Amino acid sequence: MPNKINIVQAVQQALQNEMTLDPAVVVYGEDVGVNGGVFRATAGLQKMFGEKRVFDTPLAESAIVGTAVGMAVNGFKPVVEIQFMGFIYPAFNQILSHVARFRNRTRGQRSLPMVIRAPYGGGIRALEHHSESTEALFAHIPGLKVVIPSTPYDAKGLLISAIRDPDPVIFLEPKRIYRAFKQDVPEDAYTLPIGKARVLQEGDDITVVTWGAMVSDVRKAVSQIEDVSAEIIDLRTISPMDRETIVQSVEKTGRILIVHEAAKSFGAGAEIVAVVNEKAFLSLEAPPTRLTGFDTIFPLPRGEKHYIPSPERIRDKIRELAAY
Amino acid sequence: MPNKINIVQAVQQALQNEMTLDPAVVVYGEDVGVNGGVFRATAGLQKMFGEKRVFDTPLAESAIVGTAVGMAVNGFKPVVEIQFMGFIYPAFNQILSHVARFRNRTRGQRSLPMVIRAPYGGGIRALEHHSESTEALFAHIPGLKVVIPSTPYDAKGLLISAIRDPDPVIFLEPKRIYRAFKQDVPEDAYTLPIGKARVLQEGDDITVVTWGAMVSDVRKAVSQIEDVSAEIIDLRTISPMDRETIVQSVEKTGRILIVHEAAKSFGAGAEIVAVVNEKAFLSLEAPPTRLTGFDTIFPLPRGEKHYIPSPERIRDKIRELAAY
Amino acid sequence: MFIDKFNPLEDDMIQVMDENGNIVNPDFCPDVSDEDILTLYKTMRKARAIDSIALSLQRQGRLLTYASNLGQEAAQVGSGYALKKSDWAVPAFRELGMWLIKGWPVEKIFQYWYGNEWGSHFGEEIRLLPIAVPIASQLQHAVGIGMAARFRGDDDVVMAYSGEGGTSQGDFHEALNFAAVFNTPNVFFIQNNHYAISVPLSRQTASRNIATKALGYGMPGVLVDGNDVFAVLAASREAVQYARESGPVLIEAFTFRMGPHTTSDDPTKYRSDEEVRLWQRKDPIMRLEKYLMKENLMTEDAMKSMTESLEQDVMDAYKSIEHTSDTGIEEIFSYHFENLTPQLKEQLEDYQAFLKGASHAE
Amino acid sequence: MFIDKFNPLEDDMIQVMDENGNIVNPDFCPDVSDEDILTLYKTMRKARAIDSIALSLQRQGRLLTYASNLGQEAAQVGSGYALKKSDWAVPAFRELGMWLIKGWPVEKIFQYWYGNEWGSHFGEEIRLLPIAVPIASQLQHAVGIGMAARFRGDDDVVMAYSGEGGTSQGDFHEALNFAAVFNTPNVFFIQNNHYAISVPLSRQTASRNIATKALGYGMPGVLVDGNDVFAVLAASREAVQYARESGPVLIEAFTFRMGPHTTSDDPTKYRSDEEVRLWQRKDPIMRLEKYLMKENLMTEDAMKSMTESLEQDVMDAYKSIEHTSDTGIEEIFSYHFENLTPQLKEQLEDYQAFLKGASHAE
Ligand SMILES: Cc1ncc(C[n+]2csc(CCOP(=O)(O)OP(=O)(O)O)c2C)c(N)n1
Ligand SMILES: Cc1ncc(C[n+]2csc(CCOP(=O)(O)OP(=O)(O)O)c2C)c(N)n1
Ligand SMILES: [Mg+2]
Ligand SMILES: [Mg+2]
Repeated sequence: MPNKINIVQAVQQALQNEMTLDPAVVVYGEDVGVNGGVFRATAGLQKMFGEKRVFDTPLAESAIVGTAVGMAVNGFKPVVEIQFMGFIYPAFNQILSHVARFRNRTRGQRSLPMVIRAPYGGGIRALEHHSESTEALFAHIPGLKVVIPSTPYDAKGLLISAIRDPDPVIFLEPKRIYRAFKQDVPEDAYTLPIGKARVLQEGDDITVVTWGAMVSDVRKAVSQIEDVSAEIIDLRTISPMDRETIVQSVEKTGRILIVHEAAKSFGAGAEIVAVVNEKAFLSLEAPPTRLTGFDTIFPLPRGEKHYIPSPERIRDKIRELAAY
Repeated sequence: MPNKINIVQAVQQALQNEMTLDPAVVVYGEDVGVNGGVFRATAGLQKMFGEKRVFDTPLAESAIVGTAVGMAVNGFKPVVEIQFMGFIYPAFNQILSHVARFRNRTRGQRSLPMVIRAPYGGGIRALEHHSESTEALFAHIPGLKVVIPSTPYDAKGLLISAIRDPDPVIFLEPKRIYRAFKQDVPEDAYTLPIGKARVLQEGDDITVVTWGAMVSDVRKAVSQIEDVSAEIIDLRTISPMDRETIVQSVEKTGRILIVHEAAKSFGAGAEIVAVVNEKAFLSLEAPPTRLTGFDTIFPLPRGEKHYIPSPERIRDKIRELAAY
Repeated sequence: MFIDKFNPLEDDMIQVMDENGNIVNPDFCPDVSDEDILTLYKTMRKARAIDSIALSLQRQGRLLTYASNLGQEAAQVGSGYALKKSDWAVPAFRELGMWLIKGWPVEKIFQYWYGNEWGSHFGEEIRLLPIAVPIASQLQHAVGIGMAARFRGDDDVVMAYSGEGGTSQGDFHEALNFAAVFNTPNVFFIQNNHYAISVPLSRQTASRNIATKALGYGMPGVLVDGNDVFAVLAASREAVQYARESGPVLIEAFTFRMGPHTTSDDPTKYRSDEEVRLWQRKDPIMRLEKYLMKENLMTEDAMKSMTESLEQDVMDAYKSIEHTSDTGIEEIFSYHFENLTPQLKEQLEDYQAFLKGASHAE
Repeated sequence: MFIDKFNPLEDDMIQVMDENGNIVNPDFCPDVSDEDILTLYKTMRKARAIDSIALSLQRQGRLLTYASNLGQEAAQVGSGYALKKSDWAVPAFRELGMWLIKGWPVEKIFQYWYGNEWGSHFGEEIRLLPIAVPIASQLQHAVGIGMAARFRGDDDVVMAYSGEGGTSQGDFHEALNFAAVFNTPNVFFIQNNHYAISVPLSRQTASRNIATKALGYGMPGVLVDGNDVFAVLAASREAVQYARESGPVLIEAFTFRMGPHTTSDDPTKYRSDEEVRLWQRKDPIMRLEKYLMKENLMTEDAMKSMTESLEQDVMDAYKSIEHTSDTGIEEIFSYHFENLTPQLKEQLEDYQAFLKGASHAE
């Protein structure tokens, strides 16, 4: 029987699979219980597993994350939802000061098997604070892993890996493509390695590294170019970054374009440029380049189309770089 | 009469000067009033200006910053202190969601002339959370300026500029060198431009970019090398970054080393590498390189000496790069 | 004053007018002229007109996500009406009735919900902050405004809003604590509409009521029937006076969100029709209309035609902005700092160059 | 139980033993054997021995910044003594007496304050979290542990600590609210020592007392004399029982920090000798000693020699770690994730290579 599902269903299925397999897994956050999540990522779970394992909380992100630290210390594996990435910042202190630090603080005595899920990214014509991409903030914090899937298959496999990981994982879901397409995905639980990028398409002239919802846009852009052979890498894990896959590709192509939705300066793209310089300097035939969101606040809907790099801009930039 | 002061005194003097000149300036935070600040950066101010302009608050960083937003809206220019940068994270939501956004949100109607001061950086044998450098987190947030002085003269001039700036500034003070040395500094108020780096020493073979307490270490390292002519740039403003000064230097030297105390990955060094690639790719004769803190939590005192790049490591790295 | 005598651990909710429009508690009735009453009514009606037009526009795809105020008009209008022009109001995002009182122009309100930042640019003289989306964060701004007023010796009061969901946030706590410690002229007006999206009051707090939360800060807390515009006005006026003269106050307005959380929400997932019907009987506008008719202040016909003309005005306001252009490219960049940084300038120019190239290419 | 009858808005602080060691409130006196009393005393003494040795070591440069507990021993020991071994304790950073009761080894405590992470590695079976520096953040962990216990059906209680300064943080509020909503087995034990570094209680809150803050969450709040070990133990035992059977409780222990905030602090900058002297008369250890002598449980000589032998033990514990090596390089990297990431591995190796080169070069 085929199991054709979209990304948000893949998230739901991963949670369901793991909750079935492991009684230590609990899911909580705002509106995740009775309502099944504002994006329906937790739909049906409370009915299936009861109110002790899937529940709504008061409206307080710091406590959602802070209590998850305690639940993880005391034997559970919490998977908490932050309703939108824009609302994760009240929990920033808990994340940076505790989630990321318990293992090191106790010299390995207490690790925190927990996952913080949040939908992220723009393009859904939403109110302020509902469109941002700030993966770089979390990637810079020692002690955290940051994962971003771009397909239903990856979403499910990576989320299950995140839940099984003995250490905390920030799991960011590209909400713009939550329902964009379906994929046939194994119904049972399976894992995908955290920390491994995926080469989506091989190519010789230029490496394009991207993640999340931008993967689709990059594919579209590349499909519009015939005379350039582009290698597309879906990073999948922002931190720890799979430098090897990127470097190998650049050693072959000599050129790299990084495409992300987040603001440009001090974004994750900069780290990739730095890595490529450190590891593949002599292979570079053109300046490693970023095509990203602006260094601006994400515009409200009537301006948002300008913010996210369009397939046309990506295409032009690939051409420009290939011709360098 | 000479006015020979150290960095923490320069901060105090800047506050005193501006409070004298502008009745809208107020100073508050934890222990800044009666006690004069745990580092004495606000010593004497409450006596001078009274309890309405210099005062202690309850222990709540989010409210310290959040109320400053309101005070700025209602005609004041608050300069608030966060006792250590490690305790700024409870205020992260207010900073990212409001401090950085009021001007844009209201299309210029309401700007926020406010400064958030915090001592930052390691090397003072302190408890956990008292040693971190996370300037990159703030630099990535659209709508914020991030300033870091490295000398008494710069501390005073830049802090006065920050206070006079109609927009919010995050002002990070390198506490390791708060009292490391004195400089003769004008007693009256003066400003230095935010967004401008300073070339500390000209050189031809390699550019070394650094900031904060690392400036002293870089100078020491460079002074130990005779055969390499290094140009030292003190960045002073992390964001918006003075790309021009960096790029001009690299066009001359062809080599760049970035030295910072913060964790390496996704740190401010990466942005500089990216900028140099974008603007001076053809001048590069060696891979732009970072020498930084590890991607680890800052160790407690008995391990901290390993974390901050020592003058010896800097020296070796400069030699290595120069010989590339 | 009754406000600082109210004991939220014991006293019942204050009500002036019952569900049938009878004045049941004349002692608490605010001192209002007929004109005041008509203004209150008209503003509540206008809020409802905006809501109903916004909902239908949204369904037609002519407006984005919208948060309706249905059922909360008395709480919003009654509280806003207690303020002077020079007093500040600091909203969350569901205070339409108050916005109208404070003077946020209807077309600007539509512009905001249509996704344009200019909606929040409405002139310094309107002492109203823009909508704050991150729940409860705005309460701290309100306290800062109050600190500024107090330190400068201004006479202004700051009325800040939050839902009952917002009272669970740390920022709520810190704001009230700062207000009490600095004795600021703040009123915290909590619209307890019983739900935070799908999460019911019982999952939000275990306290007897929201008003009780004031006790932990050493400030008065009072509970009023939020669907009774007279009770809300009376309590708000007292609170404003108390704030002006003495210090901060918390008001809980007991009300109900009769519509969905926003246009993206399906409330049947988490609450019963029964519960909604129960509250429909307490509808604040119906209640006031009964009173108006009993007191011969307005006829049913007059009410009907007022509603129609309000709807016309509202539709006109919407139309005046419907076809204003989308956000311009420069606008995206120009309001981050007083001046464009070199980075912003470069990114703007690059993008403009791309657009120029693209338009040539077509 | 008296704990859920206590009205913090009206009732006075609970005291069992007065400043002269007289039992003034036998009804509240906890059920303790002579052995219990001697254990309480010895632990308080031990805490004071550690403090005094730590301070002198610090002055000699043999220890880093240190936070003394002087004057708060009854609050710490009395509360900790109410816990079973399987109950959890979640500290802030000034709970030395409790740490000793829970079994944090003295040499580990010294290791911590000497700046080595291994100090916080003390075995899973000791149900104590490490020190949490960011004020009030630990309260949420305590509630999470309580949620876990409750959902699993465990019988364990969680005692969480904070100073009165910590009650101003948003995390305090959210933690207590979650605890009440999920009805967790949590006791929040607030050591109100009147100062948060230099900031006095009056600048921290305008509420009548800290115990009152419980009302806003719908949980009992009780105020006890924190320098009276019997009162603290009685209240803590009741609170622990209440938490185990019913739900969360807040205890305010009224006490005083007789020393500086930490060894970096100069309290003469912000408080008078007069105030300190006043509290010295209430010293919890002196008070218990008076009781012990009155009851003929211990002679002055016995107390003296106990103190001396405790100081010897403490000094030995310190010496056992004083010369343990500094943090090894690999240790800095090895405890971030179960396995080293490639980045961490590379950085470690690079650094090791540098050190090797450097040592060759020398
Ligand atoms: C910090 C934060 N977390 C989550 C959200 C998403 N959210 C928007 S409104 C809302 C519920 C608000 O409830 P309440 O305060 O009772 O106000 P109401 O919607 O009932 O007017 C939530 C959870 C948000 N806007 N901000
Ligand atoms: C979030 C945060 N802000 C500031 C500090 C700095 N700091 C350390 S202890 C302290 C005072 C704590 O006061 P209180 O909670 O009363 O505990 P006490 O020191 O009196 O035991 C402060 C401000 C901190 N550790 N964490
Ligand atoms: Mg609500
Ligand atoms: Mg204290």
